[in-house]
Amino acid sequence: MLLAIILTPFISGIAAFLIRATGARRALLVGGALVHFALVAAAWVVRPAPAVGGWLALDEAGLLFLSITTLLFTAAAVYAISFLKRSERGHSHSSLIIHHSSLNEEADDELFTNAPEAVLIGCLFFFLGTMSVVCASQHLGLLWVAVEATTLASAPLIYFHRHARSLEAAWKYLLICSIGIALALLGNFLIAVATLGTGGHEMPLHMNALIASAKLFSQPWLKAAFIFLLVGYGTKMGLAPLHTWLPDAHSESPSMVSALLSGALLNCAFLGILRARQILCAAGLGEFTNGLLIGLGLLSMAFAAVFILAQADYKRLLAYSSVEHMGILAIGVGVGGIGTFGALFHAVNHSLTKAMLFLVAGNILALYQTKSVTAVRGLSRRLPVTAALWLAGFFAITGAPPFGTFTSELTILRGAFAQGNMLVGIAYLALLGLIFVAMATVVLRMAQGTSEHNESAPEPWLSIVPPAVLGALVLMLGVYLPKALADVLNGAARLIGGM
Amino acid sequence: MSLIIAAILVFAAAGLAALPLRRSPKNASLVGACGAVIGAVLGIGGACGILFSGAAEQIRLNWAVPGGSFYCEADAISAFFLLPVLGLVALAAVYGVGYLHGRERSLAGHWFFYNVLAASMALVIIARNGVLFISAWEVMSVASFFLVTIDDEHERVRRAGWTYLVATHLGTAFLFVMFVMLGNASGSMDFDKFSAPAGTAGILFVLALIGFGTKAGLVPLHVWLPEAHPAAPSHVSAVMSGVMIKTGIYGIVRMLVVLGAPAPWWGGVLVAMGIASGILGVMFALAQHDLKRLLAYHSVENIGIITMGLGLGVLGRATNSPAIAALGFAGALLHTINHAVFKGLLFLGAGSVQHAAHTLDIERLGGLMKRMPLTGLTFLIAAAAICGLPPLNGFASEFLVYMSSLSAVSGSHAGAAVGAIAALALIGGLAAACFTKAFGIVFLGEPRTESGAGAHDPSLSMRVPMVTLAALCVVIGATAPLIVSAMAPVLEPLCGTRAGVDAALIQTTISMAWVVIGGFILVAVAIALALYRRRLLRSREVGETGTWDCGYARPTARMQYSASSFAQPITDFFQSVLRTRKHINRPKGLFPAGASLKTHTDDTFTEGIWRPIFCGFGRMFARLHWLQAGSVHLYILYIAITLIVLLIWKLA
Amino acid sequence: MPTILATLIRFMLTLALAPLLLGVINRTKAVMAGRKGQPILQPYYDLAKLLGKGAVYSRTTTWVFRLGPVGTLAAVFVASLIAPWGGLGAPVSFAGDFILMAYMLGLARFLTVIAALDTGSAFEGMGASREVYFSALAEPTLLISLIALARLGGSISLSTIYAGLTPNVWAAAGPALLLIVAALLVVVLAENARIPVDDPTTHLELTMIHEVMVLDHGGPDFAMIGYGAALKLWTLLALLAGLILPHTGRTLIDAGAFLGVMFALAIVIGLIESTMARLRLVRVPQMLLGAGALAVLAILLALR
Amino acid sequence: MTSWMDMILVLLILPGFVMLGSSRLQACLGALALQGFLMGVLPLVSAESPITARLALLAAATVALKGVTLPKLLEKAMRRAEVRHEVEPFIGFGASILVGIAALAGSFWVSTRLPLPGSTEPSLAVAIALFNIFVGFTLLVTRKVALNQVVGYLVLESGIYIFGMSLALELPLMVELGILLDVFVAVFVMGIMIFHISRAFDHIDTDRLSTLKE
Repeated sequence: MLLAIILTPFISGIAAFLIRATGARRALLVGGALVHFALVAAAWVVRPAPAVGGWLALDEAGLLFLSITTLLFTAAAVYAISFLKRSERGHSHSSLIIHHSSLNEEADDELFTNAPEAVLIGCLFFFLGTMSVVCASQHLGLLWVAVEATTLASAPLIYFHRHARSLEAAWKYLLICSIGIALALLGNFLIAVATLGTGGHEMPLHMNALIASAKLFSQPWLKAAFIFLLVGYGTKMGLAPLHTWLPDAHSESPSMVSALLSGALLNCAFLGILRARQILCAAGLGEFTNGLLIGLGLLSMAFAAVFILAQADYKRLLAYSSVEHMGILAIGVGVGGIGTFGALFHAVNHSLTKAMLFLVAGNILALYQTKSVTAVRGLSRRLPVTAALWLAGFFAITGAPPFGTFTSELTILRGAFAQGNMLVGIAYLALLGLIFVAMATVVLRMAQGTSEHNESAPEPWLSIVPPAVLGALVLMLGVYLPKALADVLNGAARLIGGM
Repeated sequence: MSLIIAAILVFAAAGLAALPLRRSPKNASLVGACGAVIGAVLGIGGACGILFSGAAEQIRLNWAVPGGSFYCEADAISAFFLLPVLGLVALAAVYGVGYLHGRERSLAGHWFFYNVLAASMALVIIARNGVLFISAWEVMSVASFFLVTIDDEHERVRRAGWTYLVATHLGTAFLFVMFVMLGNASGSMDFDKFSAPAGTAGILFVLALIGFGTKAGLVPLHVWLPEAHPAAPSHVSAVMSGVMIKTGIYGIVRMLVVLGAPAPWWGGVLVAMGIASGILGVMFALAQHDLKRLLAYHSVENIGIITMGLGLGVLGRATNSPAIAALGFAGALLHTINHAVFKGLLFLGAGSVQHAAHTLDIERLGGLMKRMPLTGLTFLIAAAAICGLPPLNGFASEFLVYMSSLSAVSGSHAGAAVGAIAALALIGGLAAACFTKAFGIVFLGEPRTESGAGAHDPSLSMRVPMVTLAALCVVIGATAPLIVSAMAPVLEPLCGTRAGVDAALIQTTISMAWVVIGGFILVAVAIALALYRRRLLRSREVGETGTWDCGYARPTARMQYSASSFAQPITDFFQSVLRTRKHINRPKGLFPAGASLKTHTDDTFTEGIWRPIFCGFGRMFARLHWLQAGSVHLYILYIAITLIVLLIWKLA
Repeated sequence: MPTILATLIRFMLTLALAPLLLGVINRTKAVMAGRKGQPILQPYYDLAKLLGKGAVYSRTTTWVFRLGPVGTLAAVFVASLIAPWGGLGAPVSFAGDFILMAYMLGLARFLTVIAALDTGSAFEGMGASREVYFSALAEPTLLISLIALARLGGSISLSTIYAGLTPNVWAAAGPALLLIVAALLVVVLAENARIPVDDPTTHLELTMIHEVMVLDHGGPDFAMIGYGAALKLWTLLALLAGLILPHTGRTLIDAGAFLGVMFALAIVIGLIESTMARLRLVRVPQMLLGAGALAVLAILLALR
Repeated sequence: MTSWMDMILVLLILPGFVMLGSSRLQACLGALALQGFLMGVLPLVSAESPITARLALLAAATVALKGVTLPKLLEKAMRRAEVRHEVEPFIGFGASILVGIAALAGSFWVSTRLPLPGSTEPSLAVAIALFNIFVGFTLLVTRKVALNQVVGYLVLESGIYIFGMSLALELPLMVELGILLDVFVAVFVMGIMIFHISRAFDHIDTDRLSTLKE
């Protein structure tokens, strides 16, 4: 069954390249997504048995992130249909678009030929597959291979719009992430070195084995290993100051890809760090990791605050907000206690909310043909539903009740205070406030007011339903945390040394 | 209790029901307003039940949210605060139907958020769990934000909304810390488990004061009020200024109960902030020409009076003299209700003026008394009441505060008491100045521009709430002794003793009874004199002529005293605080073509404290943008540096 | 029963004698100016004459204008109910009664001011503006002085306070009382539109404060205003008189003494008016603040 | 055995300096090939145990990939992009060599500071690995031509790989091959991108590739 979860995306990906008919390929996209979703949903009922000699197994953490991934992918797949239809239309009426966007510097946005649909859909599936492997892998080496593979699978997606900026974004993404991942590889080796003393030559980098005998490992090497893994996977996760690729990639890729990058990929990298922390906790070095995580976390929030304030590009805004939230996750894990639980819960909330926001941003982009904040006005008059979702998403992402983000952020704060990290808690809260102000300034300016023409434009339901569903889920998590999810969260938190 | 919960559910249901009615504003108004009224009636029923029975009711359900539990309790205090909140919500909703009538833009959102606001306010007042409380609190802020920004096509409104949202959100952050500290100390977010860990009570109090003070509008945290209230539609301003900011007062009161025996300096701080808010609020009010902005500043002033009362109460509690405590708290709580009544009425009146004259610029109005007599009458009553003039309700509550400070004068904290009395006296005088200006210039004399000329009293649905509130001003004033004597159960948890409270109340009730008697004498004598005058004049000729203008032949409306000139001596006197800017165009030459005087008074705190801070952040961050300079080399360098720094930090 | 009767009689006297104060003041001024001056009962004649006249109302005005005189007089009336005759109690006295008194006077002012604004006349607006300005500054002084008194007299009801102001209180807290006397004197002058704050007999509207507000009133209305002014003067002067009053236990003597002091004070005011010039308007607030300072000083002494 | 190994390790220093010192991309690619070849030999000589099929396969794969395929691939990209020389780097070639020497010294010093668990004497392999990592970073940060950055990335990656190899860490074969595959695909994609860049901007000067910024 686990194998099925892994293989479905790869097979459908290959199929996507073979299929000629556009309609069939699109059907395949949604179908494959649904199958994967169904399989993962089934995994909640009966936890799948480990596969490939225990290399692949779903523990709570893996299941959690896998579920987020597949959920977002399904939403993105449905959204992608409307996106593809739209971009077709975009080319047929490109003249009209020029006239529309002749005002702003981004006029050339839609005038590039996009990559062939097969590439998009195929790579989407490979992306999903590699991420599934990341979530399921119980072997550090395999984990590394999979994470690097996600980079390679997603690079073409970022370069979907074939124009200069997206090319630049893809290049930076590829280069920076590859370097980061390379460092993570060194981290893996260092862990292996740490095992040497224990006659562990024969010991593969298998989680269970590592955790079992972690106590014996040489601690300096473990520490070094963690630092390398943190920097390596942290680059991918988007912790400042390693986040540099993130705003470019997110702003230049198609919206549903941005949604997946921000909502799913970053989590997978986070999972890499969590695995490392698992080992160090087992070795009794949990304390050592906390300082690092908190430090990078706060730094990330500060960086995000700096660039969110007066941000001129709303997709970059969302990207920096992802940096902020990755920082929050790091802090949550760093402070430990219920903070860990809060962090994992926040990972769920953030992924849903951010994916929703990126999809909505896609709708805005489709109408206004520009990512420039100053050019988007009177959203609530032009696209009422989208505007409502946009504002709801804004309040959700800034942690206002009754959304799930509020409870998770509050839980992290409680964790910080409970563990005696008063100053961390206060700094965290201050940065949250700062970012709220900065984001409010930008987002409200877009939603309110009047633009030159105020008649409301059509909003295809395919482009509305996915974000709406995601938003509804966040709302639901804010007022009701299902038992099953709570159990998984608790289990995962226990795994990585929280509680 | 069940009734109150039912009320909240009705609000929620009505809000959701109004949401889909985007096409027809009329039905949306109907649904929304009906829901608000029905819910309010239910809730008031429940609250009254609790006040009469005196028994607190509670429900405690599990809530599948970390740290959360659905734990609500309606005790006397909650019930007491619910009354004005729900009452004004209902009346303002009725008013809103008429006020919003004829707008072509969808009202679905408006009525949705209006009912959400109502529900969340009620929930805030009965919530007894930290997470539940903050959730309700934030929902309240967000809902009111959307209500404020309904006319978001105006830049002014957008700025106001932003200011409000930012202020309230940052204020809430302090509440986060407070609740988290309490929760971690007691291991539960439920209020009844709360106990201030040793030595932190003071910190918690300060956090509560800042967090709730921002919502209540205490100087210098008041900056959002004068922006938000004028921007919102009038019935929303009425609700926000009348009752929503009172949830801040409620929060402080609730925390005083939770934190238990206070330290004397808390009282001192409260009194000091109260005095500052009261005096500065009324000063700034005097300098305004926008009617609603003026009223907003008066909310700051009245919150100041309430806070003074609370402070005296705390002082009394801290020095265990129940008389001071009981009177102080009684004054504060009663003034909460009174202010809800007359400030709500004033905002509704301002709304009617705007509706009729299409401007709120006092300088452009005038002579509305003849054109909209009912609005004028109700506004006059409210104005007299807010100035604390007997025999109306405003005097009753201020009298209580006076009495509290009078009994404190002979105590150990006489300084605070004397300060409070002096401040109250000064506030009273300035408030009188301000409202003679507001009422006199707007409603009396002749119209200064044609905008006021065509005005007329508003539709029935707008008149009914105004009349009701005006009647309440009189009735509460006349029945104040009864009300106060019935307040003992509300005051007991605050003062910590029942016997002392009863004793103090009995004492004061006698005085207040005398006040009422005085009021009746006043009315009787006035009527008698009026009748006497009529009898005298019946047989004689009563002439009609133009106003005597000291021999000037052709007085015109533009020669009337204007609001600015009326307030000018006082604003000049306080110039050092107000920093009023004047744009004078003096008459020149022998035959001056024209002359003009414009004055504008910004909020000294916005300009002096908050704007510099925010701009400072902006500049600082703008200077850091090179960090993301776009060069991939730089980015790779970051990775290397981070790696090395971390290695050195952790391993070397 | 007899006490109640006595109280009523005293109140009747209050109502009857109030205008006489004005007469005395005017007469004093006349004498000082070396004129024969109007008869001392002139105020009564004026009232009678005005009551006999018809009325002329401005077209601009509304019922607010008509409410003014009536309400003002009624409010002052209630205030005067609270004013004690030195040690002898007032008809109405309860804990905190002086607050009601102060606020009744405030109500009177409020009604006068809006009545003035109702005419829409620039001059009356000007007068109204000055009135609220100065009274806003005078109010705290009055109340602080009364608190100081309350503190010294050990009560918060005027009648009891003044009953408690025995010579030995003077002996004990003489300085404080002196300061209070000074402060109250200023308040009396300011509140009753006397020189040096205002000149009730000037003929230049630009310089007036109180008089200019009532320019448009005539006939019975003006009579009520005039009488109200007299009653207000009495009420405030009574607070002053009670301070500088020897207490013998005997009612009649005390009453007589009270009346004596009242008219003595009227003469004093007359002297002040004929010896001092009106202050420039900008100086008035400074004088009021000075009085406030005295009151604060008094209460500091009293709290000691 | 280990003497062989040490010799190869020492040889592995050379390519680094070549890349640092030469402006000609051709030379850099040659050095890259040499490095790949040496690395392929490394596992054969490092193992105490007789050469297993696994090691042989691994060595073969390494040589084939790092010694032959990748350099050829990059060469192709180079021709396509029509670049021969690194223009002016942020740090001149002479200076780069000095940096390299410093890096070498530094890495030896570091390697003395952290002896491998179990053994006491500093390991040469650690030093060489660190040196190559340094070189990789230097190339990445200072070189402007995209191709050169890819080379830098490969050197960095090889440094890490040397570390793994020389310590004879028994990663399962599948993982080893996975790593190689990843690197291969990565460089392949990068090559494609370089082609696209050269077409879109008619230069592959990544320093000028900075329109996306705040």
